[in-house]
Amino acid sequence: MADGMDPALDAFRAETRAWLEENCPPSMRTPQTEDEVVWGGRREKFKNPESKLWLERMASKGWTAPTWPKEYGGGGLSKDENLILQQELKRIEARHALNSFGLWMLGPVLLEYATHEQKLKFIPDIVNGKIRWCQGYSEPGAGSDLAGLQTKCEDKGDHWLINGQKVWTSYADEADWIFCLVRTDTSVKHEGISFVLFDMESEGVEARPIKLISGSSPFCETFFNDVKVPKDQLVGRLNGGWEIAKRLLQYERSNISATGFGSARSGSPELPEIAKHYVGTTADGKLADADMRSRLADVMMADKAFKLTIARSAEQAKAGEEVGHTASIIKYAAAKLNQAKTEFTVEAMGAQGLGWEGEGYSEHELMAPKAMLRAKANSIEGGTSEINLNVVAKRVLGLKDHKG
Amino acid sequence: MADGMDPALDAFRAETRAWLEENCPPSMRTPQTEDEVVWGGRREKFKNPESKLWLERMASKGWTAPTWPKEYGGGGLSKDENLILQQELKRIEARHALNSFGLWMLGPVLLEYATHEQKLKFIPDIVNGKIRWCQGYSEPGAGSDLAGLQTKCEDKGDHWLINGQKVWTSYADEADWIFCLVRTDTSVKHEGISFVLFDMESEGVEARPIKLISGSSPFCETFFNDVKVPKDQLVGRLNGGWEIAKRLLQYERSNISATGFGSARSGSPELPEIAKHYVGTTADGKLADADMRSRLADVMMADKAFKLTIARSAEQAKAGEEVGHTASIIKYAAAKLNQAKTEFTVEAMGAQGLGWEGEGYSEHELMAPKAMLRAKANSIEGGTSEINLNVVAKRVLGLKDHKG
Amino acid sequence: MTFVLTEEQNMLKEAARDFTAEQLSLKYFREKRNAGANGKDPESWNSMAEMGWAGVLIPEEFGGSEFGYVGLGQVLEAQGRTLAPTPLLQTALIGVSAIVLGGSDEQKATLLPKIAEGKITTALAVDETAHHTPANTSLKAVATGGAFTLEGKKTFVANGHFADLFILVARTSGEPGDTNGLTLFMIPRETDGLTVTELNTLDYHGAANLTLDGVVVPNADVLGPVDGGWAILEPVLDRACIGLAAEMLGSSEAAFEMTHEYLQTRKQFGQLIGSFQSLQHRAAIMFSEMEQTRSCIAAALNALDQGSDDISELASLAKARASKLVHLVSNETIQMHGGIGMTDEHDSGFYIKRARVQEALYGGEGYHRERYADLLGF
Amino acid sequence: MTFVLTEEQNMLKEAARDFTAEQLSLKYFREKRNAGANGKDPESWNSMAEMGWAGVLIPEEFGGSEFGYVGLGQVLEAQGRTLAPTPLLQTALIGVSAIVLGGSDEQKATLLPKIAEGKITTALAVDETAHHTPANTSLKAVATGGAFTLEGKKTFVANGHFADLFILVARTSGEPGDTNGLTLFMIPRETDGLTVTELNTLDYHGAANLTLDGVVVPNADVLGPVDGGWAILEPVLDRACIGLAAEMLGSSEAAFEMTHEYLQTRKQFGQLIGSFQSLQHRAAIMFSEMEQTRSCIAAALNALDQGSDDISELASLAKARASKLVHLVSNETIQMHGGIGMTDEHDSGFYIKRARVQEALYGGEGYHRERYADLLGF
Repeated sequence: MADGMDPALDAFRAETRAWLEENCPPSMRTPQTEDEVVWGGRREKFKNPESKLWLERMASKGWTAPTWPKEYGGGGLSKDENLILQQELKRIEARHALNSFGLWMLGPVLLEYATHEQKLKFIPDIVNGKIRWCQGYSEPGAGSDLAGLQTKCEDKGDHWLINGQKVWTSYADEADWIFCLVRTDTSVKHEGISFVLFDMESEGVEARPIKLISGSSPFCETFFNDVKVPKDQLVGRLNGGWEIAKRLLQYERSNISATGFGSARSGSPELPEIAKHYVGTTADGKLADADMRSRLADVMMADKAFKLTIARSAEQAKAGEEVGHTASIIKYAAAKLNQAKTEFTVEAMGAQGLGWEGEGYSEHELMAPKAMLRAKANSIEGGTSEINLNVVAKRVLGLKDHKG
Repeated sequence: MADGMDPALDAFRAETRAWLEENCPPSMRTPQTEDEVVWGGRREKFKNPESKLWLERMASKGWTAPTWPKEYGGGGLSKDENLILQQELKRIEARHALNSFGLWMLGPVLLEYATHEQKLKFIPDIVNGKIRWCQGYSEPGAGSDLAGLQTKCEDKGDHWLINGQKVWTSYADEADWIFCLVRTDTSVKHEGISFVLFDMESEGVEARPIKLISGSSPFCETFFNDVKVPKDQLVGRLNGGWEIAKRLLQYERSNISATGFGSARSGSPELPEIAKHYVGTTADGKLADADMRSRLADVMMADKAFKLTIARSAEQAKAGEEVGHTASIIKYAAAKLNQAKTEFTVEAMGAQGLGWEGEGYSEHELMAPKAMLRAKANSIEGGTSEINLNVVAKRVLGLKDHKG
Repeated sequence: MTFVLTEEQNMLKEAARDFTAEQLSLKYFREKRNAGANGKDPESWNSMAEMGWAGVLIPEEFGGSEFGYVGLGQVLEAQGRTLAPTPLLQTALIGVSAIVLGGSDEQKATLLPKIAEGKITTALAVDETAHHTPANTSLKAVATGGAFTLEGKKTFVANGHFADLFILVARTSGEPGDTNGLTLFMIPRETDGLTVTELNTLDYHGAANLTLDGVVVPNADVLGPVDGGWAILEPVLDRACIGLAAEMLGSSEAAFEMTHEYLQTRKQFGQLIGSFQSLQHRAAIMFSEMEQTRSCIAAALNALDQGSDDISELASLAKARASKLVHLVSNETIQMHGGIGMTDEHDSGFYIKRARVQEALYGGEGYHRERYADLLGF
Repeated sequence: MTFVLTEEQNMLKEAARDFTAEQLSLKYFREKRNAGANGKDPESWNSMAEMGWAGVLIPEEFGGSEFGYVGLGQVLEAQGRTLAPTPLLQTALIGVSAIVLGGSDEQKATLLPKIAEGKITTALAVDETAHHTPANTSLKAVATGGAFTLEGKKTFVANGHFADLFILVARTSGEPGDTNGLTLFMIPRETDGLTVTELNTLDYHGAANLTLDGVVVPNADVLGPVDGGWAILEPVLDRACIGLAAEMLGSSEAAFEMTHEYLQTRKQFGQLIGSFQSLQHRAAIMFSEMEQTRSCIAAALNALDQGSDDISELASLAKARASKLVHLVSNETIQMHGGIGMTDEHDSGFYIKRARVQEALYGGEGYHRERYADLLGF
């Protein structure tokens, strides 16, 4: 939407720009640091006080969720207006006022499936960051086979009673509420699942952080022992949770697909620089190890091809073209690429890439093997690469299962 | 078996050596040339008359099939005697007197499954090379799924009536007789297959050579149109052919496994020499193309690893160790290796590896792309690599099929 | 827009696909092969020129449509689908690029209209050994007052067995390995001292070796500056790589589609072979490679139309990835078809044979991997 | 016999497997890890020395069993199965080889009996940069009459954080890159001017960086000829590669077995995951790689006992293939275990962490691929 095409939009841009100039605090226009990311919720500490101010101001306009209805605290903006808002935010390099699973995942499905009362109760506190949400999906016995979940939810007349265990619950130890898939009918598989919301401070809830091979993690094991949940906290139809779950997974995957794994880690030196530093160069500036040079070129080409594919998919989507085919391979390719890049980094660093902690290694060096190890999960989390390839084969290529 | 351990064997060695000295014609001690290979049969022309002499002399002692019973024309040798015979043949670098599917495949199963009369009728002519056999297994609709074969064999009282089609019948256009899997019961799969023998000159048999992507080939399509076969030419039990077929496939695969693909093609220059010739070298003698050098080293290492594995398997077998595990992967690995080697040869030759015929290319150069193309069949013929991996997964690793 | 075709580009794409499917089908290719055509098919080229495709890159003032590289890429991709041997890449892309980039006004005015009409086809003669290393040119051209005299050989000149005009790289100074000292010459087929040896290639497209024995080229037929030919040759080779990559994408697509079809019809063990998970995964991986390669080629074609400064990187990326793709797909095509794919009567063989030539021409995956590293400075 | 173990070798193999399974189990490794042992475990080494494993390569006259490399390879493979951090490779193989190959009669008589008894452990200090390139040694040793004075650094010395005696490569003449001019020195841990920095490595085995600041080594502690150390170092490194490869084979085996077990017990979608064809094929491919790598390592160990002339080729082959194998298997182990394999409480992580160290030590797949090409002369 070019400027000058629509006077109303031009006015909106001018107002927005003026409002941001006045309301976006100076430190919120500097690059985001890891420890100042705002996730909201009851325990949010706002390490930088201007983060709190910025969230309050943005939330007051509903601009943490610009296109959601005003009725539920959203910004009520049209698509075109939101585009302008995002452009203006980018123009001043403003930080995200709020990061939240509520904004990215829960909110959209509540808008689609929840009752008016549920929306009024939950959505405003997502928009203003008062409540931080976590997602209770995977279980120890149900990984790729998500619908195999066993966490039991019984109807006790005036409440639901929940017993069971979730795993890979990101930030369960820091979140206030959980949106959770539970089994309300054990006689069928997909049609026996419901979608419920409850407070993590409820009696019987316990979250234990999971230590990964790469070190500490945001993931938890979460245990439910006779947790009582009010009846009006089931969203959508009883036993209709699987449809909501699938919709929600789409939001999760499109979040991953939009960026690729690990591309957010800015500030780390580029692979060729790392390789040159640790391996050295020949007189004419080439990487001293010819074998490694070929493999580095391979990784760099894969990286470029992936980035071009992301760009192509985005551009085609914008132009209204069908992009399902391209999008279907992006998570698979992203995982493979990030694994290749992090493996190459470790290899290029040689002995300096083999440290775990303590003396003898720089901070960058200690990060490299942890990043490599963490990247192994890229082909597992959010749908394994095997599931991803199954999906491509079946949905995109139309290949059938065995019959009989 | 070291010399001097057993006087009887020492005597056998002395006799054998003397007999060979006297009876192996001079030209039969020179390297075998492609066009002088003896396959036997009614149409064998013996391009070199000494080949005929050599075959007759060896057959007269039964030494084309040294361990088969004398009763059926074999040599009647013990394992130890045969070992000595093979050592003595190798010592003078004697050519094989006879190459034959009858010797390698049919004979062993006849010895196991045929009646005494059938043995008397068929085995001596295998030993003396009078009859050349071909194998009628694959069908157009039944490739990997060999047991899906449809060639019909009906009981017409005093004869069998055969209708159907085989494919990939090696040398069907040159063979005298065929051993053939046919369907004698259409109501069951594996249990409805029988094993029959018949003359390729029977009325209703037609063999058409198949042209491959690499050029002409020994393979044929073979058609059976109301072919009448005497009742006594069914081997083993009616509907019991599948057991014989599997046994026969073992003989076929162990033949492939013993050598690997393409290793018989001697006299062609080694890969590093080819690469150096077409790509050139640096001042210090390294292949000028560093990327290709790494890949060549990979191929050479794979080649060495494969050869060591063949040697290990052979040595362990000799020592009476269980080698099924190692043997199971050999055909898969052989196909992959031969494909890698022939692909590398074509790539290393550059533009000179892209000719098909005519001016501008040497004979070696014209062979390279044909060898590469021919090698693509290595992972299809004699059991595809997919089937091979299934077998390793199921029989060696004990992994189960889906249940239900 | 980098990745979305304009309406006109889409129309050209449709037209090219229809044309190649109907008039340059695989069936037609097989008939020509059986008749020993060795890639020579002037009638089809006349039809293509009538469609205007010889002049897609030619400025309007010289009789072309000046429609651009993205447009030409669509036609190349379409002809790649059916493996059609035409002079499109050599003439409409390589020859025209060389003349547009290096030609004098007079050379343009003389040659481009004829090319647009399909009256002249060209062939680039660059390699002298079995491997593509353009800076290693050693064929000598000596100035002899008003003309140059050329001595030496060229190998595997694509289209060289029928082209009317050779665009030939020779060394006017310096040593093999130097990028300085190269000069481009335009040499008509019927020139004294020029011997053209027709090659019968693996892919049935044909090619030629050239021998130059005292060939005299008047100064008027030098293309671009003497000794400064690299400045034309390198961008021409980038264009060649990108155009060839587009063709290779088409070949990969068509081979994949044929295989995909077979997976959905062939049964073994009572099941469609496409229902076996290991084949499903391999098909999905091929698809993933194809989608990513498509992005590289689209970006490279677009960069040519935009005159971007990363054309060389994108050219090597496109050619390397296309080589990898067509290698993978041509192998899997045969393996997934099983025995039938090994027979000459099936089309699998055509794809793998053409693939190996496409891979080698103007440098394979390895060559462009090394060049990519050079360009990125490591 | 190259590939078939003798009865005695088989007994040693069984004993080693029993010992490591019982006394050096993964559970024990985890406990030590949790206690911050960083690979230091003198008690276990005492037990191993009591079993006679410190002296497998030591001549009988010096208190060893002289049982040979094939035998030692069985013990290394066994300890690789449970990732046990012991000084076996550094001391019983590398240290003993260096002393046997380069030591004077007096040095042998002094050191070998102590090593056989488990009283001394050694560590080879060779690398100075992040990558293994032994000829690039630049650490300087200057002769000062009756002794040498050493200045410089060594990196990632395996076992260096607890070894009693360092066998250290220094440059006595020539330039980095020359194989001439290197000399081996034996330096006790408690030597003035030697600083040992303990490293906490990825694999929880630990290692050390060394700094030498005016370290004085008497001539009596030079191992082998001055300036001619390469003739000892190269065969020692070949032995190191082969022994490490045997250990890596053990690690790959055990990780594969753990994964194989999981494939046969874990269910998803109501099916054992080992019944999915794509996982079956990948498991079969791993098995194929493992079988072939096993052949390479067996041949290399045997070549050492035979004193064959192709030890260097086989050493690079064994180390390259073992690196490739352990990389593949450690990755597939995690992928096939899914989420549980990513958790610290599962053993998958131990295998991948150790694998990356095993791969890099004494040169990875790439280094040995290049060396193999050098040795084969292309």
